[in-house]
Formats: sequence, structure tokens, C-alpha cells
Amino acid sequence: MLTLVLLLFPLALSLILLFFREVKTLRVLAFTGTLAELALAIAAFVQYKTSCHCNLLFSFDWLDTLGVSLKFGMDGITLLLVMLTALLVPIIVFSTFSHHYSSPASFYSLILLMEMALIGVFTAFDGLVFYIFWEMALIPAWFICALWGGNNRIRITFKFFIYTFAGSILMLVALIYLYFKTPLPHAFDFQALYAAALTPAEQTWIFLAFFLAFAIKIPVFPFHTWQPDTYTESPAAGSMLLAGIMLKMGLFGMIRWMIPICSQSIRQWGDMAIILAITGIVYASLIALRQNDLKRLIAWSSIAHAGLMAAALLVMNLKASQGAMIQMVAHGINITGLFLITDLIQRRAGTRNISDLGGIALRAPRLAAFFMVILLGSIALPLTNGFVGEFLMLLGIFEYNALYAAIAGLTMIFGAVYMLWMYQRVMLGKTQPATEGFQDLTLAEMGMLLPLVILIFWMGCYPSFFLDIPFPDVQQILYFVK
Amino acid sequence: MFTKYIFILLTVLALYSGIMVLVSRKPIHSVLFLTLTFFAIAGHYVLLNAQFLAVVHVIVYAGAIMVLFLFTVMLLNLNKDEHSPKSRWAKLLAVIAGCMLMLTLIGIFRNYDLAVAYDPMMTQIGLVKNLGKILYENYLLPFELSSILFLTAMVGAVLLGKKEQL
Amino acid sequence: MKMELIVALIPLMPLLGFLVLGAGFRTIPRKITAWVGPGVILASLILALVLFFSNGKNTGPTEYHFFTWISAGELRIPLGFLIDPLSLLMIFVVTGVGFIIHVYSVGYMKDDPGFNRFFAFMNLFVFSMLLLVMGNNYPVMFIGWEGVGLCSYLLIGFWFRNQEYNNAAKKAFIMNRIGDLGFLLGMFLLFTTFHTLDYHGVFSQARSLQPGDSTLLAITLLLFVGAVGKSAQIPLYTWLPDAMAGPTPVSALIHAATMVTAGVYMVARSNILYILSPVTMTIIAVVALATILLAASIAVFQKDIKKILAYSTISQLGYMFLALSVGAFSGAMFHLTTHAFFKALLFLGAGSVIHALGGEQDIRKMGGLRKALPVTWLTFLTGTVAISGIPPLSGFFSKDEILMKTFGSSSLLWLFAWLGALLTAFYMFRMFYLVFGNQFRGTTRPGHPLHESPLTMTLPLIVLAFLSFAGGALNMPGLFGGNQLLEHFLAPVFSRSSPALQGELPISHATEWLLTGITLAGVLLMIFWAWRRYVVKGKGLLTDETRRPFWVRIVAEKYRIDELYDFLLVKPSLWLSRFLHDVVELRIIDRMVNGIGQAAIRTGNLLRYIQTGNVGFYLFVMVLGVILIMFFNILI
Amino acid sequence: MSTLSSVPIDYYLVFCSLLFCLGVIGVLIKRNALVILMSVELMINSINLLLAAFSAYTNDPAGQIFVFFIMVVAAAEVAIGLAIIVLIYRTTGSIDINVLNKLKW
Repeated sequence: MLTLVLLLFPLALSLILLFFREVKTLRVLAFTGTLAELALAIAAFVQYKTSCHCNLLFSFDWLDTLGVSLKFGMDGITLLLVMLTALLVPIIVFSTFSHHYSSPASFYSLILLMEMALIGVFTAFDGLVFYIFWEMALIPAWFICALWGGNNRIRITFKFFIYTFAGSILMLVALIYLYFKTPLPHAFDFQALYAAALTPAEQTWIFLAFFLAFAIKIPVFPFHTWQPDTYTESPAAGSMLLAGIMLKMGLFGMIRWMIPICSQSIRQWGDMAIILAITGIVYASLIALRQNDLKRLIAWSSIAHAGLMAAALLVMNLKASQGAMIQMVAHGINITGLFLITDLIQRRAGTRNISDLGGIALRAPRLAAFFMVILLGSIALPLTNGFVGEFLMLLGIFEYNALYAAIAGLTMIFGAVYMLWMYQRVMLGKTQPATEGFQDLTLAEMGMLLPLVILIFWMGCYPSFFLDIPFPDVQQILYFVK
Repeated sequence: MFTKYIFILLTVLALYSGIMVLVSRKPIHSVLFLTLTFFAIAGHYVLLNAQFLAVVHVIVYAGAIMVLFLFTVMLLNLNKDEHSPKSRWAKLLAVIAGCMLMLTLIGIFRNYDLAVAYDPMMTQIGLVKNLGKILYENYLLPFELSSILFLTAMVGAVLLGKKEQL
Repeated sequence: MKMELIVALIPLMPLLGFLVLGAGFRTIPRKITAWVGPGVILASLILALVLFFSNGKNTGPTEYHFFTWISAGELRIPLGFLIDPLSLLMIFVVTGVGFIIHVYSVGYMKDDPGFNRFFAFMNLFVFSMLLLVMGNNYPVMFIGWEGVGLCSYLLIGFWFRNQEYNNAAKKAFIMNRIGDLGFLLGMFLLFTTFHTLDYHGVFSQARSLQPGDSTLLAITLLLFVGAVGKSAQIPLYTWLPDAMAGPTPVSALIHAATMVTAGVYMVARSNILYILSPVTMTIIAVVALATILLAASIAVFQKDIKKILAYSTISQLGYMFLALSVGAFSGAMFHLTTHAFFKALLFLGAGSVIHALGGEQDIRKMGGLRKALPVTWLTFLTGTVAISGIPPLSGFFSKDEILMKTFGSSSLLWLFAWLGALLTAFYMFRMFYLVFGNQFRGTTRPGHPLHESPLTMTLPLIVLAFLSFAGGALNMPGLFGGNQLLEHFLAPVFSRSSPALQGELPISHATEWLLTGITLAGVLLMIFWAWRRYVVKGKGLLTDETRRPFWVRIVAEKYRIDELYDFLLVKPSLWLSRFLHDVVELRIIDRMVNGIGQAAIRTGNLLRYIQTGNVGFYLFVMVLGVILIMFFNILI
Repeated sequence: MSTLSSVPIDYYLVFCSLLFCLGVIGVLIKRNALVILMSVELMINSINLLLAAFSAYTNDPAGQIFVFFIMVVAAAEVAIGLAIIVLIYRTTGSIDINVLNKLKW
């Protein structure tokens, strides 16, 4: 039941918000609402006991004759991602307070709608319902980017929408095909889909369809071209939602839907996919080196990180999968932090061109410290959150194929290069005209970044807390795969 | 055997007037021949022991729809010859297309074995009593929805017919 | 107090210092920082002493488990510490030398606006270094390994207004990262081979392997890549000279005494793995010798006092690796310890000189500082003599031991190592004479007369000078009637690998005396030559560098290795980055994606013309369509 | 009433198909929108009759119910269709479909 509340509460709130006009009321409502959602998520965590697929289950036969049921529930993987979503959205909402968006009611309403859709994606136990939420998440994301984005937004968001939508349609086709292969009576329930009887050729096609859908969403090289533009042109909140949470949809889809269903063909064809993902790591890292737009650089870094996570999931062993699990959370936190800081810098300096910035650390040492911590998290320094994930993922990939791990490991070097170089040009050195009167962080802004920093160290120093949540389910899925 | 003759009579009547609908030059003649066709079809309904349908058919088609057509023809003063008929080739092509369709349809029907179990004259389903029961028991919702459809059509027709801009 | 608590507190004290100073880096007054910064290190040192003495005679390894850090499947990495003689020695070096340098920094950094930040980073460094040496498994070592890299980055770029310094910092971090990747992969291979990453588990399983095992070869090579990065050996050494951009105490602590020796520690820790793979040992020997000679030859022509010391450090680290490569693990650790003393002393002395001259680092603009800086002069002399290897100072004993062991392994290796020792003596005394001999050649800033440093700075110099002088007593070789304290102390750690070393030829005392004599004679000759050249003739100050022969120019320009790397690695990756973005990304991949969209639009444009607008035509087409569909229905 | 077994269902099929094809030909050859609409009615009626015939022959009332609903729809369609024709006439002054070729590419 709590799952349903988690799902419906943001929806209700997003509808309620439409009735208000006053910006302040809207902000307070949206922020307290998302905080309440976080409280609900924590309540779900407390209630969550063992790992069976019966946790916090809600089921309602929706389309009886088709075997579609509104079935929501939580397992460890879901719980982790729901907690991440519930945690990041209040921070994202808070970060928008210093902006003046036109028609704020729809803005906050869309953010909440997005939160609802994301939670729906993660909690759905039914294939069709999963698909519906999957598409539903795209709509608010598109509106947020297209209405409040940068100058080039229409062309770019159009591409974003069509591209990701095209992938999703393939997934729908795959799901429907699977549906007809499920044991009688046909159903879209995930356990029914897992049990679908497929010939190897069929499985390969299903795998290709799923992989394309998820690869576009994540995005995996070479299906990434929508991503840097979209991240760059979106408003800050949009970039954070896209990179922080929406990216995880694809990875989540991989482990929940693709791996258990297509394990055979992943064994057969997975190498191709892994090679693509790993190529993407190097490719994106290299391109990130020369980016001059702060947001674009972070976007490219995100492609690199996402490639590693995708590769880790595809090798299908426990270490890599667990690493991907914790890295999903870690990446969500780090990338949100990086975008937050980019937003802060852009608002203060009026630009996010790296060449126009510099010397910010002189004026804003607190910002420099926070930035450094988040940056260290994203370049995977031990005792920060990024390391645990990367260590496990690389170890898992190494067990699969040492060469892949060596190439994927280049991300450690390249990540350090582009991130530190960026930090050096933005924060260090002498001040530039744009950064001359740079203000340091206010108390509120520190309050916004502090939870992220705490999590970065918490996850880095005591990751067991986070690793234990999805462990039984990941293990079960991998056991099932075998 | 009697019914067979009636069937043939009605069929010939329907087809003749159907052809005349096409052949007539003046729209008003077409309308009148169409009415004749509808009456022939109503006769067929009676022959099939579907009295209710026959009655409804006469009321709706011959009564309402054809009046509407007539009314439109009169109102728009359309009763003129088609001064520039389509080219002969176009007509020929159209007729050929129609015949091909006919052939295709017959070809399809030949593929099916239409063994029919019931004697149509013995069935009582076409009676008002039986049909009404079924209509109000099993098809109540579509029935009610059709009223909404009508309402919509009415509103649409009125809106379209209004002269001034909205 | 419980042992666990003491052990846990040793690294936690510096962490506490970092947290306090880091959180309040804008508010805490300098006076408090001046106490807290060195104080926490002193606390660690005292705790380490407590640990050492309460352990008493029990020198066996003790493991302390705190909690499971990472676990996934059969992988279980505990956050645990291992206290054995090796880690104890390292703890003493780190906290001891660290404390001295912290005290020195109080004076050195007195006027710097980033005083609190400096001590926060220094404390963080000590914390990381302690984790590195105390961990009971490779991943915990790796935490420290990367942590010290980070602190090195932060401290090299401490004066971040200058982008040159930032470049140096970045370079250091990235080169370290390259090594770290090797380390990481080595760990992975260790895990896939032994299914554990604990020292205990790995070493006990490794012992059963055959020498020359190919997996072991790969593991040791990968780990050695890590060591190469951290300990600045060929080919990843170029960051260390650049790292001299940081404040001098940083150079002393991180880039001379502790962090750069992490690689040596790691190899010594993994001694059993290395002993079992002779090929790696040969490679290490070659790399070490090449590094010794390369760095020493570059040092001869350097003009920056700190850069000379940096190259000297690289060269001395080469000696340590040389010792490791011939299986003289305790010799390497001995040299590590004495090197920590005298190199820290030299750096701090250099710092004192720089401090006195108001930031001048060019030795051509120094000279004659003996009178102005008597304490610095005397202590610096101690350090110089020690590093040159003149008895009875510590450097002599540690270097002599390495040379002996090397000779036992191969006389060719010894010859090159001997050459390196001569070079060392020459460049060290060149620097010494140029700085302290003759007359002052520079200019003093008005209001800044040459002055001896304050007590906070000279006191550490004196302490370190004493240690450099007497440090040899730690492991006096049997040749000189010593009892080899350190070797016996460390023996349990290396006992596992000693059976594998049995095949070595013992060297007779006579040979030992002879070799020592040859070395000593050479060194003294070199010192004499340096004295003749720089004091008597007053050379080396000239600026007519263009007239030098070609090979000298190459050496003086550091063999142009930096330029080579720039040409081979940096430029191509930047070019590749641009190529990938401008050509592959925009022209190929993105164009393909957009092409699909445009194809749809173009097709639409073509199909548009079917819409003739003629209703009759539409009807005709529709009927035809229906007929076709039905017709096909029949066919099927 | 006497039996209709002398009239097999095939007769209805052929008759209705002929009527339907007449409607199709009408749609194709006529240019007057009104007559085209009438031809459409002809087609609808042929279908209705066939439905009723099958309904009677198989004793299934659903067919006749559907006829009923089709009539409903047809009535609505005619109402709207004629309204549109009137509108077209008002705007273009003609109901010749060849005039209606504004909607092209």
C-alpha cells in the first residue's frame, strides 16, 4: 500500500500545484511535498524487511482479459532507486528557488509528475505498466526541457523525444511479443515474462530490441548523440533529473527486464554490447577533454560513467552488478552535485564557458571545497562513493575479460584528466572579469550541497549499508540467469 | 416457391432502381430512385421475417434520410444536369473497377462453405418483442451511447449549418 | 587502553586534525592551528610508541578488524590493519618525520594566508599515508595509495593562483593515476588468482606457487606499474621534479620522505610475490638502474635547488628498488628510513635557504651562505655528507648494504650502482658548494636581510641532522661490528621469502672491505673534484650554455623527456579528442542519426505529391486498394 | 409463412454484392457530392441487408441489432454529410467534387 501512496502522492501534489499562482506558495508546497515523499520513501525502507517480491506489494487487476495488472512492489533494487529519486528531487526543487521560471505552477507540477513517473518505472512489476510509466517519464522531461530550456531547445528536445521514443517503441514490441510467449494464461507480469519460452533466435531479437531501447536511454555509445545537447540545453533542474535519475531507468530496465529474459543471447551477443559500452567510455572521456561548456563536459563524463555501468551489468556477475547498483546511486548523487555547482557558477558568473572562468577558489573557498569533494566522488577516489562502484564493476569486468577491464579502467585516468583540468581552469588560477565579484556559498546553498557531500563519504566509507539493500535480489536474478 | 418469386421481384426492383440512381442525370431523380431501392430492401427485410428492421428501415431511410436529401436538393437548387460529365474513360474505368470488385467478392464467397442450419422463416428473432428484449438487456450501453452519438451529430450539423462565424 | 583503540587512533588522529582544520579553515585562529596541526601527528607518534612498547617482545603480525568495507559475493574487503615490524617501521617514519616537518611548517608557512588549509591537507596526507602502511589488505593500501596522491595534488597546487603550479599538481595526480590503474589491475588479477586480497591469504597461497609462475609475473608487473607511478621511476618520473612547485615542507614530507617511498613499501610488503617471479625482479633492476643514472645525470645540471633534490630523490628511490630487485628487502627499508631522514633534512635545509633569500631557488644566485645561516649550513652539510655515503653517517651504511647485496647478485649491476653513487656525491657537493661556498652572488630584497630561520625551523633541522648522523646505528652491518637491528626486527616479514634467496653467493669480508674502499675512494674523489671546480675555480655559474657540447645540452634539458611525452601522449590525445568530436561525433554518428530523421522528411516530401487534392482520384485509389486487399486475401 | 429454404443464402450474397458494387461505381463515376453520398447509402444498405440475412439464417439476433446500430450511425452520418455539403455549396457555389482540390501537397 505504501508503494501506491509513494506513487500517488506526487501525482496528487502535481495536480494541486496547478491551482496556485503565487511563486512562494508553490515553492513551499513543492519542497515540503517532495520532502514528505522522501519521508515516505524512508518509511518504505523501514518497512522493507526481507527480500521477496512481496514487499509492499500492491496489485489490482486492471485489464483482466489481457493479463495486465496494476502491480507495484519493491525489491532491493527498486528500493535503492526509489530512495535515490526521493532524495534527489527535493534537492533539485530547492535548487530552482533562485531561478525565476515563467509559469512556475506548471514547472513544479511537471517536476512532481516526473517524480511520480520515475517511481512508477522503478516499482512496476508488470511489463505493460512499466512501459506506460517509462513513456510517461519522457513527457514531463520533454516539457521541462522544451519550455524552460536554452536557445536551441526546440530542435534539440525534439530530437531527444523522437530518439528515445523510437527506442521505447522497440521495447513495446518486444514486450508484446514476449507476452504471447508467456505460459497460459498470458500475462505481462514480470515473473510470467521471465518464464516466457523463447527460441534462441527469438531471444536474440528480443535482446536487440531491449538493448536498443535501454542503450538509447542510458545512453550507450553510439546511441548517445541526443544526450550532450539535451543536457546542455535543459534548465538546470531538467539536466539533474535527466542525468541523476532518468539515466538510471535504462540501467534499471537492463537488470530487471533484459538480463533475466535474454540471458542466453547476452551470453552470445553480449560481447558486442560490452564492447560498445567500453568504447563509449574511452570515446566520451576523450571528447570531454576539450569541451568548453561546463555542462557539456559533465554530460560527456556522464556518458563515460554510464558506459561503464552498462558494461558492468552486461557481464552478469555478482560483483559487477553490485558495483553497478551502488554506482547508480553514486552517479546520481555526483552528477546532481556537479550540475548544481554548474548552476551556481552560471548564475553568479553569468556564463558557464570554461575559458571565461577562473580563480573562483580565491573568491569562494567554500564552493571550491564542495566542488572538490563532489569531483573526487566522480573520479572515484577511494573513500568516496564513486570508488566502491568502479572498483566492483572493474573487478567484475576483469573476471569476465581482463582486456575489457584494462580499457574500461582508462576511465580512471581520463576522468581525472578532464575533471581536474576543468577544475583547474574554472576554480583555480587568477580571477577573470566574470568571476571578479564571485560570491561564496550562502548558508542555504551549503545546506543543499551538504546532504550530497555526506552521502558521498557515507557511501565511500561504509558502502555495506547500500550494497546490502539490493544484494539478495541481484543475487537472485543472477542465479536465475544461470 | 412463392417467396422465391417475391425475392426475385424485389431483387430486380432494387437493382433496377439502383442502376437508375447512377444513370439519372438530375439529382432529384436519383433521390427518388434511391427511395425506391430502399422500399425494395424493406421488402427483403419482411421476407426475412425481420419486421422490426423493415419498419425502422422505412422510417429512418425512406422517411428521414431521403427527405433530408430531397430537402437539400431543393434548398440548394441543385436540380440541374451535370454540365460537364466525367470523361468516358473515367467512367469506363470506374465500371471496370466495380466489376472487378464484384468478381473479387464472388471469388471470396466461393472459398467459403456457407452451410446454414436454420430456416430463416422459422426464426422469431426479428420480432419486436424478441429484439427489444435483447437490445435492452445485452446492448443497453451501446444503445444509450448511440443517443450521445446522435446528439453529437445534431450539434455538429447545427454548427455547420449556422451561417455566421463562430 | 585496548589495543584496537590505539591502533585505530593512530590514523584517526590526523584525520581528526584534518576534519577540524578543514571545517574551520576560515575561522580557526593560526595559533590554534599551529598547535593542532603538529599536535595530532605527535599524538599518533606517541600512540605508535605505546603500541610498540606494549607489544613488548611480541613482534609477530597482529591483525585488527574493524568492519567490512566492501562485500560482494565471495569478495569481502575488511577495513583492517596489520601491525607487524614492517608497518611499525613505516608508521614511525611517517609520524616521526611527519611530526618534525609539521613543526617546521609552523615557522615556514607563518605568513601564508592558507595556513589552516595547509595543515589540514598535511594532516590528511599523514592519515592517508598511515592507511597505506597499516592496511592488512591491498584495497586498504589502495585507499591510502590514492589518498596520498590526492594530498600530493592538493599540496603541489597549494598556491593555486599560479597555473604553472596547478599544471604540476595535475601532472602529478594523473601520472600517479596511470600507476594506480596498474595497481588496480594487479589487485584484480590477485583476486582472480587467490580469491582474496588479504596479505595473509595472498601470501600464504602464493608460497605454494612455482617460481616463475606466469600469473604471478603479470601480477607483480602490474603492481610494479603502480609502484613506478608512485615512486617516480622510469617512465613515470617526470611529475616529481615538477612537484617541487609545492611549499618546501610538502616536498620534504611527501616528495622525499614518505609518499614516494610507498612503492618501495608495497614491493617489500609483497616480497614473496616478487621473489617468486625472477623476471619481474630483473625488470625492476633494469628500471631502477636506469632511473638512478638518468636522474643523477640530470641532477648534475640543474639550477633549481629543489629540483636537484627532486632528481636526487628519484635516484635514491632507484637505489631502494635496486635493493628490492636483488632481494635485499630489509636493505631497501633501511635505505628508505635513512633516506627519509637525510632527504627531509636536505629539503628542509633548502627550505630554510629559500626562506632566508625570500623565495629565491636558483643556486646560481646563492653562495656564501655559510656565515649567514650557520645552523642551516651545518645541518645541510650533515645531510649532504650522509647522502653521499661517507661513514659514519647513516647514508653510508644503507647505501653500502645495497651495493654489497647488488654485488652479490651481479657485478655488472654493482658497477652501474657504483657510478650512480659517484654521481650522487658530485651533484650533491656541487649544490652544497654553490649554495654555501664562496661569496654571495644574489641580491637581497630591501628590508629582508639574510637571516637565520626561527627556532621552529632550525630545531627540526637539528633533530633531523642528528637522525641522519646516527641513523646508521639502526642497522649497522656486521662488517663494522654492528648488530643489524633493523634486519632482525624486520626478519619475520621477509622470512617467507628468504628460503628462495638461499642460492646467493656469500661475499667474503675481504671483498666487502675492498668494495667499500673502492666506493669510498670514488666518492671522496668526486667531492674533491666538485670542490676544485666550484670552489677553487668558481665554475658552473656561467651563462654561456649555448657553447656546451650537444650531449651536455641534452642532459641539461632533462633528455627532453617531458617534450617527448608531450609529443607522444598529450598532443595526440588532444588531437584525438578534437578529431572524435568534430569528425566522428558530428560528421558520422550524429549525421547518421539526423540522417534517419531527414530521410523521413524527404520521403514525406516525395509522397506528398500523391496528394493531388482531387477527391475523385482519392476515391478511385481507395477502391483499388480495397480490391487489391481482397484479391490478396483470395490468393492467401 | 412458407419456408424460404428455396432461397439459399448465396442469393443474398450475390444480390448484396451487386448492390454494393453499384454503390462503388456510383461513388466513382459521379461528380456530384450529393449523389456520391447517396451511393454510399446504397453500399451501407447492401451491408445491412446481408447482416440481416445472415442473422435470420443463423438465428442470431446480434446481426439485426447491428443493423439497427448501423442505421443510427448512417443517420448521423447523413446529417453531418449533408451539412457539410451545404457548407461547401455556400463557400464554393458548387458541389462538384472536382472543385474540391484545394487540399493538395
